[in-house]
Amino acid sequence: MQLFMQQLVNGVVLGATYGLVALGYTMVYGIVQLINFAHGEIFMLGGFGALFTYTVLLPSGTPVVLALILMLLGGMAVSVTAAVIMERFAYRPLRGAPRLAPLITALGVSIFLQELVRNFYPAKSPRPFPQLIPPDYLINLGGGVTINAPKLVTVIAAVVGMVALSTFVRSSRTGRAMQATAQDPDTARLMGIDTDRIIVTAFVLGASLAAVSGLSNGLQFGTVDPRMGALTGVKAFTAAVLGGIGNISGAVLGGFLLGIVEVMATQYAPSPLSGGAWANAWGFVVLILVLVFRPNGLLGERVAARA
Amino acid sequence: MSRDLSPKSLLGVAGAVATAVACFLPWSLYAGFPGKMLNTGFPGGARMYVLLLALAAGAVLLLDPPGRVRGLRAASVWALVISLLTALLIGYAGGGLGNVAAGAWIAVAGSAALTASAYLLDASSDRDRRVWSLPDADWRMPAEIVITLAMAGLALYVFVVGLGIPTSNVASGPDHTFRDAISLNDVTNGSEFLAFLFGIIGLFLVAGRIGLTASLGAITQRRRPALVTGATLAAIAFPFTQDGSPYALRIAASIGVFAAAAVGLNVVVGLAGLLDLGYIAFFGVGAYFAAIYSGSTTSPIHVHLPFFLVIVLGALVAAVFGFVLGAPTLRLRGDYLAIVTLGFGEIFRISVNNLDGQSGPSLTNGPNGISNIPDLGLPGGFSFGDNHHLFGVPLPFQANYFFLEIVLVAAVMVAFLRLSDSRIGRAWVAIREDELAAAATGINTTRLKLLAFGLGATLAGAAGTVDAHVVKVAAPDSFTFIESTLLLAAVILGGMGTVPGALLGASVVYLLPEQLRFLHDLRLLVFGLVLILMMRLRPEGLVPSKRRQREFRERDDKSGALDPPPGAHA
Amino acid sequence: MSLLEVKDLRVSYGSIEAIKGISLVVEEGQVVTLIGTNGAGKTTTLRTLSGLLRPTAGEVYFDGQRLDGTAAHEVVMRGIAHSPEGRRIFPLMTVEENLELGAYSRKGMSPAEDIKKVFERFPRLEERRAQKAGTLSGGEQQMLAIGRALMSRPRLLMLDEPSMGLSPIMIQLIFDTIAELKSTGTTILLVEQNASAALALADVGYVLETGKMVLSGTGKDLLTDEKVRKAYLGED
Amino acid sequence: MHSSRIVRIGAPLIIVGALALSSCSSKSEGSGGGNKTLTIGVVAPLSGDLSAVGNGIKNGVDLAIKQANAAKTVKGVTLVLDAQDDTAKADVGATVAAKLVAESSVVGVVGPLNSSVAKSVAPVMASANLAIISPSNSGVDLTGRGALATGATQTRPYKSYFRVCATDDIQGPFAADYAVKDLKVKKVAIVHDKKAYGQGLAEAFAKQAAADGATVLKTETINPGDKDFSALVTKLKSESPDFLFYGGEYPEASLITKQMKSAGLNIPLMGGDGVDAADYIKIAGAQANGDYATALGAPTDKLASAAQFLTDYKAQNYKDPADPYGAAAYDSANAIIKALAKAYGEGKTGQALRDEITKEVGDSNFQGATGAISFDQFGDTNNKVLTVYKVTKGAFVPVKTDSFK
Repeated sequence: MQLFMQQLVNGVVLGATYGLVALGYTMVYGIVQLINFAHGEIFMLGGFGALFTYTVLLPSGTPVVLALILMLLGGMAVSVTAAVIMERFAYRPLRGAPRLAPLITALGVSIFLQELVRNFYPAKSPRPFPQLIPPDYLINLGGGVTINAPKLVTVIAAVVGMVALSTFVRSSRTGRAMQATAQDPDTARLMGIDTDRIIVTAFVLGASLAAVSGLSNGLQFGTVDPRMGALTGVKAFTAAVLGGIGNISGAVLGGFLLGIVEVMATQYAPSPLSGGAWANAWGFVVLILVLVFRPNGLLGERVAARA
Repeated sequence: MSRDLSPKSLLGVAGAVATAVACFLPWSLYAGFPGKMLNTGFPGGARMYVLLLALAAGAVLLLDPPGRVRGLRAASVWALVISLLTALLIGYAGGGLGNVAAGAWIAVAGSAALTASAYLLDASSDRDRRVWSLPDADWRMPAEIVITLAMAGLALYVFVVGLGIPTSNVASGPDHTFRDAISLNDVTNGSEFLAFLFGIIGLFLVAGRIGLTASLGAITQRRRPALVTGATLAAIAFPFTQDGSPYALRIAASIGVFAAAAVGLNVVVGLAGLLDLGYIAFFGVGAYFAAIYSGSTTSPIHVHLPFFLVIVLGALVAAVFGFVLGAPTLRLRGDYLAIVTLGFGEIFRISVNNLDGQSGPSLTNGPNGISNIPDLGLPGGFSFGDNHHLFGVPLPFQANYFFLEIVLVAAVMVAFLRLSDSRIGRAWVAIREDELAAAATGINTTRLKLLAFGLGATLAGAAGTVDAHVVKVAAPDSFTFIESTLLLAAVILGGMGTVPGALLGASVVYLLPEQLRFLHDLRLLVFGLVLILMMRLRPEGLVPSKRRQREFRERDDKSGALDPPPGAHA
Repeated sequence: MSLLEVKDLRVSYGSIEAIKGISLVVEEGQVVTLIGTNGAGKTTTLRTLSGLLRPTAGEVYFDGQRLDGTAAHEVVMRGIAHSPEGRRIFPLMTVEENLELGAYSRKGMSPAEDIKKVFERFPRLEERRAQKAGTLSGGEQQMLAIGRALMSRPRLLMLDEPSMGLSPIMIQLIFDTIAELKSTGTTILLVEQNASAALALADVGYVLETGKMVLSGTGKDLLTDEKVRKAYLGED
Repeated sequence: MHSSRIVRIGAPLIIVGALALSSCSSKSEGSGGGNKTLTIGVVAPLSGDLSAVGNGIKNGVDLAIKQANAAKTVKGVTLVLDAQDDTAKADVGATVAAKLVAESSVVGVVGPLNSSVAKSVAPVMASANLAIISPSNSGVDLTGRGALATGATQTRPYKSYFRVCATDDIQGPFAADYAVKDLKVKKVAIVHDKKAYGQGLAEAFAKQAAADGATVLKTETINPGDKDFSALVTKLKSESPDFLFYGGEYPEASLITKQMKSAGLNIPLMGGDGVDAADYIKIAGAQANGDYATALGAPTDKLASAAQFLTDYKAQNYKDPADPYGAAAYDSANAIIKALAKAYGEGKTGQALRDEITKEVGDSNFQGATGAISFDQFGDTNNKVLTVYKVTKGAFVPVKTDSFK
C-alpha cells in the first residue's frame, strides 16, 4: 500500500508538469483552434530564461526567495516575448489560411526555437540548474510516503495555476471576452472586443504558465536542455486532449491522469509490457480508450467551444 | 498592350537593364568561388539566375501581362536576394568584401532599383491573370505536345541541377568529373545551390503571377499521354545524367520513397481531410515486414519471401493495421483524431523497439533493428546490388533502386489519381468539406473514412517495403513522430490533394536539409525558418489544387476571415 | 450632416469584387433598408461598415468623421451596433452573459440598467436569463441578438436579416420591435429579404443587385415601383 | 496590409541575413603545392543533439590530418578532410556514404558515431571496399560477434569495416567482474534505456554478473529523454538492491543517480563509456560521488600518447571537446593514414588504392592515443584493455586497469 501511495504521489508530480504546460495548449486551442506545437518550446525557453537570470543577471548571494521570484520573472519575460513574437509573425498572418498551414508553421517554429537555443545559448551542454530548493528535503505525507520540496512546489503551482486561470476566464472582463472570442470571433469583434489582443492575451497567459513549469522543472531536475520541450510538449498536448481540449480544469486533470498512468505502468503493468520502455505506450492506450468512450475527452464538451 | 512609361516604370527598366548587364561582368576577384564568376561574357552560376530574373522582370514590365506588378515584385525581390547573398558569400569565401567585383555590386544596385520600382507601382492596377491558349490551328496539337515534352525536359533539368549543380562546375579533363563537383569547399557550393533554389522560386512565382503556370498547366492537362510519356522518359533518363555517381541517385531514390509515402498520406489528409500524425507507422509496418522476410541474418524469422510477394503482403498487412486502428477512432473529429493517430504512431515505434524477446516477443530485433538486409534480385540472376553499364554509361547499383522507385511512385500516383477522380474520391472531398452534409446526402462517412485510412496505409506499406531494401536496415529510430510531421509538411507544403504538390513537397522537404549541409549546425535552424516562411508566403501550398484554391477564397467569403486574405487589398 | 454616408464603396474577396461602388446615406432617426437577392452584397455591405471587412476603395463617414479603415471593435465604440446575419449569439453563455457582452464596449459602466430595459422589451428573455443561449428557440435568439446590439447604446443599429428562418408570428414580433425602436428615434440600417415588410417600415430604401445599387427612393415609392414589385415582392 | 508587405520583402532578406551570418565554421582550402590531394572522410552527426560528440570525432580526424600533412607522412600527397553529417539517422548515413564512395579521392572514412547508422553506412562502404573505422560503435552485430553469444561461428558482414572501441560483450562483462568480484556486490539492479548501446551493454553485464554469482533483479527500462525517474526509483527502492548498473548515456544516468540518492536509496551506479563524461558529474553534483564508469584503454595520464593527443587537441582551439571519442577518431584516422602511406608508396591508385588501404588497415599495428591499435580478422580491435573509474571528489579517478580475459 505504501508503495502504491508513493507511486501515486510520483504520478501526480509527473502529471503536474504536463498539466501546467497543457494549460497553454488548451488556452490557445480553445480560442483559435490552433495546435501550437511550439508551446513545448515556450516551456523550454521559460527554463532557460530562469537559468539565464540566475547565472548572468543575479549577483551571487541573492537571497533564495528573491532569486526564485526574479528567476520566475526572467523566465516569464523570455517565454512571453517568444510567444508574442511567434503569434504576431508566424500565426497571425495565417489566420484564414487553410487549417493545416499553421500546423506546419508551428513545426517550423518548434524546430527553429530548439535550434536557436541549442546553438546560441552560452555554455554548451550540460546546463546545470541551481538547486535553490533542496531536492533532498523530503516531506513525509504519512505512512512513509514522501515528496521532496521542489516536487511539492510543482504540484502546488499546477493547482494554483489551474484555479487562477479558470477564475480569470470565468469571472474577469477579459476572460469573458476570451470565451466570446472562442465561440465566435467575428461576433466578438462586433461587441467591441479586440480579438487580436485577446488572442495575444491567451498566448501570454499560456506562456506565463509554461514559464512557471519551466522553472519548477529546472528546480526539480537540476538541468535544462533545448530538447526538453519536445517530449513534454507532446505529453502536454496529450494531457490537454485527454481532459477535453479547450477545457481548463480538463488540462490539469488530463495531466495528472497521464502522469499516474505512466508511473503505474512502470510499476504494475504485466510483464513483459512493463517498465519505462512501455510506459508511454500505456499513456497513449489510455488516451485512446478514453476518447473511444468519451470522444470529447474527460470533461466532455469544450467550455470554450465554437458554435 | 498599354505601355506604361511613368517614372516608376522607367526606374524599373533601368534597374533591369543594369542588372542584366552586370551579369555579363565579373562578380568575383577571388578564384575559388564556383560558377565562373570571374569572366566577362557569358554568365555562369548565380549570375545566370539573376540574369534570367532580370530579363523576366524587364519583359513583365514592358509586355504588361496580367499580374504585371505582382510578377515584377517576385522577380525583383529574388534577383536582389540572390545578388546580395552571392556578393556577401564571395566576400566571405574570399576573406573580405574586397574580393567582390564591381559586377556584383552593380547587380545588387540594379535589382534594388528594380525592387523599389516594383513596390512603388500600384499592384491594384493589375489585371486578373487569365489562361492563355494557343490559337485553334492545325499545328496546335503538335505544338502542345512539344510544349508538354519540353516541360518534362525542363523538370528533369531543374532536378539534375538542383541535386548536383553539375553544369557550371564540371571542368574539362579526365580527373575532373562531376564527382569532383561536389567539392569540399562546401560554403561556396551551398551558395550556388541557394542561388539556384531562389532563382527557381523567383521564376516560378513570376510565371504563376502572370498566369503562365496556369496556362501551361492547362496545356499539359490536355496532353496527358504526352505528359506521362515525357515524365517517364525524364525519370528514366535521370540516372544517365549522373556520370556513374551514386550520390544523387541515392538521394533521388530516397526522395522517391518519401514521395510515394507523401502521395499516400495525401489520400488521407488531402482527399479525405483526416489529419494523421502517425502515418509513418504504416510505412514502418511495410518496412519491418520486408525486413523480417528478407532473409536477413538479424531477423528472428528465417524465411525469405520473394520481393514481389513481400510488396503485396507488406501493403496488405499495413492495410489491416490501417483498418484495425482506424475503426475505433473514426468517430473522433479533427484534432482528436490527430492526437490518436499520433498515439498509434508512438505505440508502433515503442512496440518495434520492444519486440526483441527481452521486453516483448521476439520479432523486430528491438532497438538494434533488422540490419544487413540483402539486395533484391530478379529471376535470372540480376542483383540490385550490382553496378551496371548501359549504353556505355556507368550506372551504380543505386540506379537499380532508383528505377524500382520510379515504378513504385508511378503506381502510387496512378492509384491516387484513380481514387481522386472516382466516386469515392468525390465522396471523400464531400466529407472533408462538410461531414454532416455528406452524411445527409447518403454517403456512408464511417466506411469511407475507414477506406481512406486503409488505402493510405496500403500505399505507405508498399513504399515501406521498398525503403527497407534501399536503406538496408529497419530500425525504430526511423519511424518517429518527427518523420510523420515531415511527411505531413511535404503534403501541406506541396499543396494538399494534388500529386505534383506531394512530389514537389517531398522533394523540397527531403532535399532542402540535404542541400543545407554547408550550414553545419545551423542547418535545422534555417530549415525551421524556411518552413515558417514558406507557409507564410504560400499558405495554400506550392501547387494548390484548383478545387482548394477556390475553397480558399470562398472560405474568406463565408467566414469573413479575421484578416483579409493576403493580396486581397493593396 | 448625415449620420452615415457611404461614397462609392468597393469590396473584394481575393480577385472577386463583391461590392462594385455603392453609395448611400442614412439620416439621424431614419430607418433605411437595403434589399436585394441572395449574393447581391447586402451582408457584405454591413460587414464592411462594421469593420469586419476592409473596402478596397471608397469612403465611409459616420457623424462627419471618416469610418472606413476603423477596426471592428472600434466601430462599436464609435456608436454603431451590428446584429449579424444568423443571429450569432454566444451559444455556451447564458442570456444574461450575452447581454453583458453587448455592453463590452461601454467600459466601466454597469450594464444592469440596460439589461433591465432589454428585459422590459423582451420579457421572454428575462424568463430565460440564466439559460444557455444555445438552447433558445430561433425567435428568442433573434430577440437576444437585437437586445445585445442595443446594449451598446448605439447611435446606429444595423440589423442583418432579423426575420430569417423565423415563424410568421415571430417575424411579426420582430418587425413590431423594429417599428417600436423607430418610434423611439433609433436610427436603423436594415437588411432584409422580406422586402415588403422592410419597405413598409423604411423611410428610405436601396435596391442592390450583384454589388451595384440599381434603385433608391423612399420606402413607399419603392413599394409601388413596378420593377421592385416584380423582382422582389414576387408579384407579376 | 502594410506590415504584410514588409514581411514579404523582409522575409527573403532575413534568410539572406541568417545565411550570411551562419556561413561561418569550417572552410577547408586544399593548398596543394603540386601534391596530389586525397581525402579522408568523416561520417558523424554534425548537427542536432549529438553534434558536440560528432564534432569531437571530426576534430580528432582533422588533427591527425594536419599532423600528417605537416610531417609529410604520405609523400607527395596532401590530405584533406571531408566531414559529412549523418544527423544520427540511418537513411541519411547511407546517403552520405554514397557521396563519399562516389568521390574518387576518398581513401578512407572515420565514423559513424551510432551503431544504427553504421548498419546502413557499412554496406555502402563495403560495396566499394572503402575502409571505414568507427571510433565508437559497440553493437555486436557489426562484426558478426552477435553469433558468438549463441555459439555459432562468427562471420564478418562488412569486409571494409573496422572499429577501435570495445564491444558491449567485452565492456559489460568486464564491468560485471569488477562489481561482483572486486566490490563484492550481492544484489544488482539493472536499468537500461532500451537503445541499442544501452541494452547491449546491460544484457552483457547482467549475464556475467549472474555467472559470477550475484543476484540480478529483473531488468528495468527507462525512456530516453525523460527526466522524472521517481517511479523507477520507488520501484527499485522496494526491491532494496545494493548496486545499480545502468546501460545508457550520461544525461539520464546523472538524473537517475541523483534522484535515487535524494530518495534515500544510497547505492552506487555503474555505467559504461556512455557515462564516463565530465558532464555526468556536473549534472549529478555531489551525488555522483561513489559511482563508477568503465571505458576502453588505459587512463590518459598513464599513456604518453594520450597525454600528447590532449595537448595537441587543446592547441587547435576546437570549439567542441575531444570527449568522448576524439582520441579514438584520431587513432582511426592515423590507421588510415599509415595504411595510405604504405599503399600509395607502392604506387597504387584508384580502386586498387582503396583495396590496398583496406588490407593495410587490417594489418595495423601501432601505439595510438587510446592504446595499441590492431584489428582481428573481423575488424574488431585487439585492444581489450579497459579501465574502471570511480567518481571521487567530483572527478573520475581510475581504480582498475586490466586487459579483458
